[in-house]
Amino acid sequence: MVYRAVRACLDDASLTMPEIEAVVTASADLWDGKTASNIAITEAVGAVMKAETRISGDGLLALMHGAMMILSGHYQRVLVVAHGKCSEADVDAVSNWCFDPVYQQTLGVTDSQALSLQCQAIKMRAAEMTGEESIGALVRAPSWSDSCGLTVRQGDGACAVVIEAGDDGIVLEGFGYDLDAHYLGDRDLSRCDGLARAAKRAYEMAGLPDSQTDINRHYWSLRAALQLPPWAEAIGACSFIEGLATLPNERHQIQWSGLPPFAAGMQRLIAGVKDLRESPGSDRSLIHGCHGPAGQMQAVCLLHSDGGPC
Amino acid sequence: MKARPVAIVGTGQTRHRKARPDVHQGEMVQEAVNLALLDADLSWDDIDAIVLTNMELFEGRALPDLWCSEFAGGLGKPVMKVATGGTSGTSGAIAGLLQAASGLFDTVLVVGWEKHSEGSTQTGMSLTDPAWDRHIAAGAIGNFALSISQYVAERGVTGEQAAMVAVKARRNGALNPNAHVKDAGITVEKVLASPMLAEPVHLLDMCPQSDGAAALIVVGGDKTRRYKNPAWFRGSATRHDQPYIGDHDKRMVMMRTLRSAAQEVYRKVGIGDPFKEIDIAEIYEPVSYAELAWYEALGFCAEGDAGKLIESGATQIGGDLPVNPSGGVLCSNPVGATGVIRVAEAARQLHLKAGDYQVDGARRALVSGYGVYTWSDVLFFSAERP
Amino acid sequence: MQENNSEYLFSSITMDLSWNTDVGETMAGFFQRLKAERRLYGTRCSNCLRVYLPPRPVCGNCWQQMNDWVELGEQGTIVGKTVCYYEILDSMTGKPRTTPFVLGLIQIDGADTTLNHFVETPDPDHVSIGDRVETVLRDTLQGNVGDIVHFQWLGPPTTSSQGSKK
Amino acid sequence: MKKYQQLRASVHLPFSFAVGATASRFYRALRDEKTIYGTRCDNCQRVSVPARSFCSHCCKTIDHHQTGQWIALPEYGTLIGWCETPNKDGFFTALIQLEGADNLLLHRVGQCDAVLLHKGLHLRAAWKASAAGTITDIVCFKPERRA
Repeated sequence: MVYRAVRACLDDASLTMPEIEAVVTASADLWDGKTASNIAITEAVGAVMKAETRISGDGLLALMHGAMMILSGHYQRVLVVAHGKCSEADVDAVSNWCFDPVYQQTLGVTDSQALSLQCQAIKMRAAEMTGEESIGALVRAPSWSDSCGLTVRQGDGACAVVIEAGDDGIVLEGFGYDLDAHYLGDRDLSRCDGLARAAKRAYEMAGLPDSQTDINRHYWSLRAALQLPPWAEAIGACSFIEGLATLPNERHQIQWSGLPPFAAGMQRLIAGVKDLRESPGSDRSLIHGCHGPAGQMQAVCLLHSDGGPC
Repeated sequence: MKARPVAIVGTGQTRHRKARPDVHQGEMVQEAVNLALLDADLSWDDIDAIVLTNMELFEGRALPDLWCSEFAGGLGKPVMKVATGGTSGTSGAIAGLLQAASGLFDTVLVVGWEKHSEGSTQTGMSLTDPAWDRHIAAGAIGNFALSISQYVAERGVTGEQAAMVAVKARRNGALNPNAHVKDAGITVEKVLASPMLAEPVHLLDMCPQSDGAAALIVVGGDKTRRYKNPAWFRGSATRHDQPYIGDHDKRMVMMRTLRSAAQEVYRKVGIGDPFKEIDIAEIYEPVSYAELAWYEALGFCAEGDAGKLIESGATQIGGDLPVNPSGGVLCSNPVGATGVIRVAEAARQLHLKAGDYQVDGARRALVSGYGVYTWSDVLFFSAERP
Repeated sequence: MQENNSEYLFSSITMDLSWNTDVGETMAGFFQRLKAERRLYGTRCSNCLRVYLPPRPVCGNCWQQMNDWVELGEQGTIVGKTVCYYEILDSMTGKPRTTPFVLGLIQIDGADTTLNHFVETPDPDHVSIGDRVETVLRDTLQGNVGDIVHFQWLGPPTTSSQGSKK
Repeated sequence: MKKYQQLRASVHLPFSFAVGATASRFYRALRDEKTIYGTRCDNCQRVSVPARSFCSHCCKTIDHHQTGQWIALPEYGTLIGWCETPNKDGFFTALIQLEGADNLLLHRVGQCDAVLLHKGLHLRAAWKASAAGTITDIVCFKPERRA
């Protein structure tokens, strides 16, 4: 699976494996059921006798690390690969092992419970701000159910991207990542401060004002559609109330049909790159990735295309 | 693009021990971070980004950074976790150094930890390929011994020569307050008389399993100015290899990853004769025999001369090229932190802060990291600004 | 409230997790051939001609997909060995293995890579590098790696037992 | 659909995690005194429950020996959030506001009808008869009538 993704990526970039200097992979041991889950894919990603490092977390973090390797001047061209196979593991049971063993894990908390608490907090915030009791009356998308918002399925998949130094074509002009509090009771789950900080860093790096006027499309990796209004608020795209009423739309895209854990952000990035390639003029997209219970870790990338060939 | 110079200016380590019941994983991380901040005379606010490193299954955690980052001051900061098996610590250090060199961050904290006492490492290790390896899993020691048998057959090193490595390590460890295993009175006879684990490896030839954490502070740009003896990062190289033990022809003899990574680093920093031009080395030797094999792969001696090199005493403190003056992995081994400790000990030598095991005139230091799958990292630091 | 430093508490949690791992087409092909023919097969890289056992889809040295299957011999040569005295649980039975036991790196005739596996012998101390071994399969094959029980020690090589080493 | 060969791989690994001195003290109080303690950060004055050794907002250590920073909290509070589907054991994972704490306690609610659950519901801790020094010494929080 991973080999096929890498092969397709190199073919797309018209490169051969010896032209790749270093590899960054993203995966998580417990989700793969292996100690050091990058061992199993060393051959598939072409890392034999090559520099490889693994970021445990969403693929966007690996991409950012790859970008920093290039910015450091020590490497010129880096292959970034992320994979996740949800079908092999009981991902919800595994997620319980994310919670600290001191206070939270023994209560049996899982990812889906954290998501459920988060969606409820968002609904309560909406109800308080508008006086409307039923979320159905507030939101735009008719498919959002009253219980938890539509949740995005998790699936299997691998993604690969090659990045290199340069100013032409599609440029990664800014990125940021951030970690929010771990204990669920320490966070206001109806907001996303971590995402706000991550986005601020990305805007600063790209030299953009905090306003959203220049960004044409947003590629979200969400677990539930209800996360979109507060998260869009966090990146400064709209107010929470506006988000409830207008999202998702053409500028804010959700991938409904299945996101592999840890490859989700990269999958969104590739979707963003494909759209930028087809767009005629100057164009800018925001890519979002996250991992951890209720989106504890947040990542934002800004892509810019001057409309030239890639 | 020219690399921005970066240096390690602070290090912190816990006292590595068999078990630390008084702290949870996060609190142990914090201990090391606090010491590193103190060493670099910085506060928590000065940290721009954090790299964490450890092994998830040894620890019994999924994505342990989600929990432990907060204790490293990571709330509201950019945090990443690097995990590459045995090389996790050195790979994490490389990641932190490159992130600082990218210019995006001025001050990067790298912290690695492991609490072996809480779980079962040998079983965790055997969670390899379920289709093949797991059924024949005999733990790390058996696999090491297999490779060692090839190395011994090829090079003719003796049990006494290997025991000398263990003696050197434990005597050095006795000088290091952080070391887990220390034994100033150890002898070659005692090593050879310790229980046989897997021929020819005796108990005292092996590294321990420890609880411990280690932290580094990397700075770049103007931030480096206020430090008197920064450990400047000169270059690094990483090599991974095929996953099955049998994929490598005589893997410990050849050790193609370490050989190739070292050559790349020597080329980058312009080293012709490593034995003469390096002042101190902190290398990752999980078992005494490995140190001998690594001498050859790192070019410290000609092939087949490793036994003579340890006999000569040149790699002891006070010798021409002291190797692992801190006591090395044979004295302390909290896996996720072990590579970070190697880097920290090399940096301390250049900071001239190594106390009783300070190597006189230490200006150029080599670090190596090693993973059971024969992965290798090599890093080079110097007292001279690049 | 009294402080008692000596009393540290622990949170005891057992990890009970399962995964359904897809073995992939190459490994599945190996097990199917083993079950059907009672023979080991390796995959060969069309670029460097290296024969891999265990077989796998990609040659890491050449980063090339491998589609050629190569029939391997029933015997092999010990290229590395150790006698283990430490206790370890046998993952097949869940019980500790009797010590001492012999581990070997075994190069099966026709393969370029080696396997680490148990060597069955009446006298562990007499096993040396260069000795010959024979593959012992379980009576009723199930199509997984447990089908290879161990390797039986045959002794130093003789001209007749040298097999079809290329 | 083509059938692919799968292997069932399981782990059964026992772990014993040190909770550390601060949480040990918290759990001993839970076990021996049936009291829930929070800790106050000297710097931001925020009271966090369960007790912490470190204020991650201020990056300041909270010394577990300093009794002044330990705040006994009431065993009752109000329901803020809960999972709509119950756990295997019939409880609902919940976030609870204890009076005097600046954060929410993650625990579970139960021993009641699910339809009763609403924001602001008064809750009280239901203690286990034989306490062992773990978070589940409080079985759950259950609704109570309060003046």
